[in-house]
Amino acid sequence: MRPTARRVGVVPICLSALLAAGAAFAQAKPVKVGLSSAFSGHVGFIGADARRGIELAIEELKTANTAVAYELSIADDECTPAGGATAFRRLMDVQQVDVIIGSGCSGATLGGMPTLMDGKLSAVTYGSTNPKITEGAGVGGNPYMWRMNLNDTIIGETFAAFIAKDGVKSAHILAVNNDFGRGAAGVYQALLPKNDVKVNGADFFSQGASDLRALISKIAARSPDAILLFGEPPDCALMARQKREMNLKAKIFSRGGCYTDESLKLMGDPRLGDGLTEAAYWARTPDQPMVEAYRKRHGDYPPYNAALAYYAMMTVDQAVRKAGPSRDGITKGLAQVDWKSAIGPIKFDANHQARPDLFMVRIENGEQKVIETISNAR
Amino acid sequence: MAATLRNDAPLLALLAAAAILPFVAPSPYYLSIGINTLIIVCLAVAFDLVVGRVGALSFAQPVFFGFGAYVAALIATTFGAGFWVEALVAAVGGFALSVAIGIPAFRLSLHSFAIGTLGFATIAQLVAQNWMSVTGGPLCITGIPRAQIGLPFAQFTPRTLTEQYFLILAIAALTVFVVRQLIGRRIGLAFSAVRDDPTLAASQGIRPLSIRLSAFGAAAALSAIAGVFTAHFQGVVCPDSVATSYTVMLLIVAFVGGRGSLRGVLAAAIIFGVAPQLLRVADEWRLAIFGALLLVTVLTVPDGIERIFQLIERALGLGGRNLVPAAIATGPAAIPAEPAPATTQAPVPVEVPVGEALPGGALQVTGLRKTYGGVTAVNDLDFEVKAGELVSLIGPNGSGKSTTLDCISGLSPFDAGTIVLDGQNISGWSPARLAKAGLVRTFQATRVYTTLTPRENLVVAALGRAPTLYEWRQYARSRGATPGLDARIDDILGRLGLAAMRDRPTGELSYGQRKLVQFAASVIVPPRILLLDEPLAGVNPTIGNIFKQQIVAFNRRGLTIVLVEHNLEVVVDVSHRLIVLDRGTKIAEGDPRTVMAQAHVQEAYLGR
Amino acid sequence: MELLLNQLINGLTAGSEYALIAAGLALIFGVLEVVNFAHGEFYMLSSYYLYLLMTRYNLPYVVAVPLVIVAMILSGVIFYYLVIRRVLSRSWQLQLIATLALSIVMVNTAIVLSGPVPKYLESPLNSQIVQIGMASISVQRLVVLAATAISFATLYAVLKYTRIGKAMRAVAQNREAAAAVGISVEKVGLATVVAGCALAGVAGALISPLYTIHPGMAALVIIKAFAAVIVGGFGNVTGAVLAAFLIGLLEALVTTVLPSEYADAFVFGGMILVLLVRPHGLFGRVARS
Amino acid sequence: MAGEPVLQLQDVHAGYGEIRILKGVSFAIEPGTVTSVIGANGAGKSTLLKTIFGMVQASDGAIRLDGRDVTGLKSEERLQRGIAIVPQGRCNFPLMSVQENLELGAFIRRDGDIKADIEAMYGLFSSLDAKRKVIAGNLSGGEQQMLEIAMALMTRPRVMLLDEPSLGLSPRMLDYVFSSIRDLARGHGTAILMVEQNAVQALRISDRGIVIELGRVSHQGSGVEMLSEPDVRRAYLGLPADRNAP
Repeated sequence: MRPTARRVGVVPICLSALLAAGAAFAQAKPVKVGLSSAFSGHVGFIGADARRGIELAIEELKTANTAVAYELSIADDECTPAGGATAFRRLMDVQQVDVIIGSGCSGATLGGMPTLMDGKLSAVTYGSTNPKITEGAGVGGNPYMWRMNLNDTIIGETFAAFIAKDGVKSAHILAVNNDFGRGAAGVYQALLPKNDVKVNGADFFSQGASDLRALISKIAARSPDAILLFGEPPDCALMARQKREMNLKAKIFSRGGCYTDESLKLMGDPRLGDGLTEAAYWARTPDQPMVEAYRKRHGDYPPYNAALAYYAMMTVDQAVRKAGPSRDGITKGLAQVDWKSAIGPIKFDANHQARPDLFMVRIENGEQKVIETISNAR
Repeated sequence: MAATLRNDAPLLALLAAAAILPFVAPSPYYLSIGINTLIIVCLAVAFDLVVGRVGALSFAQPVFFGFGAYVAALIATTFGAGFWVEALVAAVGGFALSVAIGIPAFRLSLHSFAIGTLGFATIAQLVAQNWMSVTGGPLCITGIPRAQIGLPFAQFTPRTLTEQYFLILAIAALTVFVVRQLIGRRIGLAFSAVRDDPTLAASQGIRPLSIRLSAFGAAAALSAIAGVFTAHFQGVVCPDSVATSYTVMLLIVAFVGGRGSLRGVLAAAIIFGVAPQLLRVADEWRLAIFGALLLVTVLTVPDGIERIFQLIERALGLGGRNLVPAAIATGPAAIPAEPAPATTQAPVPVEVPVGEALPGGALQVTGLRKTYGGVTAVNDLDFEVKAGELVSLIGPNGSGKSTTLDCISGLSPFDAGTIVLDGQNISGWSPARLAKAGLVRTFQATRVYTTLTPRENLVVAALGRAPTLYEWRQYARSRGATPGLDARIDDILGRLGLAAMRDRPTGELSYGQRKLVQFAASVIVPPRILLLDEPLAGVNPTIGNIFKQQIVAFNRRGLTIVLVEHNLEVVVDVSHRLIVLDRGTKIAEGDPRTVMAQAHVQEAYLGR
Repeated sequence: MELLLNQLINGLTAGSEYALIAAGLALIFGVLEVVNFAHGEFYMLSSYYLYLLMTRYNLPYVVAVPLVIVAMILSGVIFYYLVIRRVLSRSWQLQLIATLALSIVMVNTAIVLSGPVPKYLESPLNSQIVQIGMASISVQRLVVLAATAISFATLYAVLKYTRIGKAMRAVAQNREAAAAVGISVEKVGLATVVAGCALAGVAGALISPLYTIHPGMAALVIIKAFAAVIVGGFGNVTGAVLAAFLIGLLEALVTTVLPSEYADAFVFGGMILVLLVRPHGLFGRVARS
Repeated sequence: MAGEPVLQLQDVHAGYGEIRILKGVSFAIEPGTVTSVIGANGAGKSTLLKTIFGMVQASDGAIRLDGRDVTGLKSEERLQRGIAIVPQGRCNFPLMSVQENLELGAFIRRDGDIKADIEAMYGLFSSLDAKRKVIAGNLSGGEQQMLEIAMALMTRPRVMLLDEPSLGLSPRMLDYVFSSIRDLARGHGTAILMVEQNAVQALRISDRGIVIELGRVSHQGSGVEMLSEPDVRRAYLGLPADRNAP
């Protein structure tokens, strides 16, 4: 019975996709894509970066997918739950978008999620790391929320094994006190002991903290083999400089952007980062044409927010190709996406979680070097 | 009834307009702006109860909002007891939390109070951020279901945006209603009294802490209920909900609206709820423009929107209500001239006003000593005042007269000694307790409630003197007419020549007139013993004469009076007995003329 | 032992940062009774001045630093005439809102103009490390400590011995009396605001090379500076400076022995306790009224 | 005693914002004389002094010092030209010593005689001499009043404005302050314009009295005349209209 049912189900979907694609082509009405991210306040760069990535993708799609044109609208969600609810609502009802990319922040994504149900509108996040998003999406209850980026649990399993393999016997966790840092700390406190790495302790610092030296002094006194740093590029840069100042020997493993160009630039001397290893859900690998394209447009390598948003846009395009450009079509299309992107396969599971590749990046001579690309596909 | 309707008409019109919004809004997005605006309305109106009505700049308001949100989130995601239980737990818990924060915080001076509450708010945020097992920390509490509202006939779950909108509109209406009820009743007078002058309030029997806590607590409970709604509306509660950044918004709304002005705050809440959304067209400059607009507003219209309302009213000829009440409290001290003590004015009738003086008033002060900063202000002072006596304390500056009054009236703790009133040891009693026991004082630097009218000043004074239980029962009553009391108030104001001033803000009265209001407040409920601190200082002779006549008249009816006064002519004229202080000790005591004739008194006091 | 020495150094550096900001806050509050909520943003502003001078105009660090102080003095003048002078005779709550609004404007303008992405400036002193006992420390950190000490010595001498310093103290104690003896409250106000901004300038020019420069950099610092001003006794500059170092050391100590995320709770809990026991702060002076 | 007026007011109007307090005040005072301004609370007496000193700007009319118009000048400039004020209430620097207060009294001066003048003040007010190092906040009320007058004198004023110098003083202190004021005028040639609620005693030591009513001068004359003027006696002095009545 089951194969039949499936076959029966596929036909109308394909039909509607064809119809939808045809209709869109006939009207030449652009598909409206909304970006919800922070555009103001202290984390406003997240939105600005993502916008550039999406704009680049839309530009490229102009030639690649002639069936539809894309038009971008943005809304500022201020990285807060309330802001997320308002921004999603604004994109959905005022801008009347067909799909939302975002938010880049977990809090805003969580706040916006329930809104999606009202408009039967799908949203694809490219950077939120909170595991609760996956728990609540797909079979978790919300059929409209999708996550393209790896979450911390998936990354953690791979990274913990890698750290153990690197000869680390004891580690201390130093994390930013937000959803990302707290979530990551929880994951590694559970996973590292399973890989026979002892966790000496975990300390948290406030977002935007200017000085980590007091914390590093404390950690250094316990002389762990490694420090696991979960923070943003400025935090990494501080860590690198203060590590030099204090002549600290521990290896550094990081998540959150310590390997990025921005982080290296903030160190002053990029070689301060030498030896640092980061498990990244995006890295500059040679087989990604978007890197050079971005550099041509903006003069700089893309930040990971820009790159991930770029791939999120490409994923949306895949969904449109599958089932048409309407809200309904994109939702159905996302479920079918099975796309081999330059950062690995993108295919959403029952909880709407995709599993692209994980990149192990190490800083050598002040340069980032991808030492391993690990597939997470099951 | 008609008057109530007229006063409520603008509010009802606003409510009606708000109720229409879902049916005219071009898209649900505007409803979501409406919902966010209504949340701000709830918080701002409640906040103004604290900052505008009792004059305490609190940074802790978001704590209670966040508390309500977390309560709702925890209940809804664990055992799901429904909206009413959540609201009740949030309101009662918010109230209790506010009392726990308020009791220490209100011990601080008002500047420190602001920073102290900022400290509490920061700690609350740290708790929300780091108490992972309960709040989930930065990982938030997610998956909060829609509110389950049990109604008598059905279970209602607001799902659509319109239903959510009406729910928060109902909560906002409730908030405005509760706040209006509070300020429209006699407790509203007590709020103003405590804001204008907490020391005076305490010395009239009103406990500033209780009054402030009731405003603080009511605001906390109301904010917590708004928090319950927000938790269900957003479906997620994060430490941001407790963040002090909300306070910035609330402060801005309260001040741009005009503190203590409900309509101003409502208008500002609506403007600041909507404006940042409208400014979204300006994208990245949005917040900078928002700040710039705010700065320009504050610099050009410092009295806020309330001032604009007043100007419009004046232009329309509707200026019947009290204008500029808030400006008097904070603005430059510009006191309009008192009418010249016209030479044609008939002398004030000298009769004892209303009320029977209480019997008793015998005061014994033994071994009183007070030192501060190494200076001994009062040194082993003994004296006695018999019931019905009029005793004057005189002495050169710095001899300890005012300090003695401060010690007796409970304003200033003392190092040693006992004070006994009618056989009861009253040492260490609070000013409020003393006032309720019938020991009342006036102040040399005139103290009145400047934003209240003379009539209201006297109502507050009368309430404060009542037993606590009765006092609080009275607070629940309307502030309009006060049958029984009004006749007495009219009588005494008439006798003091203040009838025409009865319903003007006392801040508009001249210095001398305010001094008379202060006196009237001290005797509106006749005390057992009245301590007068330099009633004649700085007043013109006409008002000085009124004081002299009233002091004598009250004393003849049996009121015990202790008078501190420099005007020796008057002192010698009216007193039964003089007590002369010099450098904190008693140097002479007895019949006025005998005492004044003593050489060492003349030496110490008159320098001859 | 090494840990203790390290934490002492850390506490003192953090204390310097808080103290330079708190001193300006306390000065402006003490003399003009204005609570300047935008004060932290002047610290941010001076850091961006330094960034601009060193990257746009390629000036060496030692040349840029004095220019930053000059720029901050000019900024103080503008700030005074644009905002402070207009609210000087208003209620303290209104002053608070006005400076709060300015702070919103400054932070968000910085975000738009410079981008919210943090910047880093390499000071040549930052990469020179010296060994003190068992602790190693960058020369920049030592310069911060020394410059803080020099700043406060200068401030103290100005307040104590110069004509304008006396005038500042006079206005602080009794504004009307100051006007009566011919002290221009306007000029003293200007001098006070400029001095406060210059101190923030010292902080920005010297401390920012240790960390990173971003529009929100003052947010976490200013709140500690406020705590220092309160604990030190409103408007008492010396008290605020001492309290700032106390807070810096307390933080370093708490971080060492307890989970670091609760360090702030100790700072603010301590502040509330101090206020309850001594409502005028640790070093507040109360004249006999 | 007669001579050219040192201070002259001509139709002076002033107020705060929209509220007009002075509505056309004119009078003149001469060097070495004491003039008392009396009137009801809020009649505009304090505003009058502040307007003369420049703390409140006159909206209309002219104020002349030694014949020269000072109406548009700032307070500091008026102080330079010889108008000093002792405002109502405490007007010293409570945390500074008596010596420092006196030095600040000479804030606008840059000459070398300041030290000598301070010594002269200690001679004039001997109770301050023993308390040079005591902070002003710890002086008694009368001593503070003396200090404030001494501070005002440090500018060697031509005209000194005193707002309620007797406020809160005991009779003994009050006598002392009033006699000092009289001596200052006689001895130094300083013209003194003083606002007093304690009108009877003020007029007794005054050469002239001025009554301000609703922002205008309603009566003026010599101190003795004022004390016997029936209207003034009844309305402002609290005395029977007929000075011979019991």
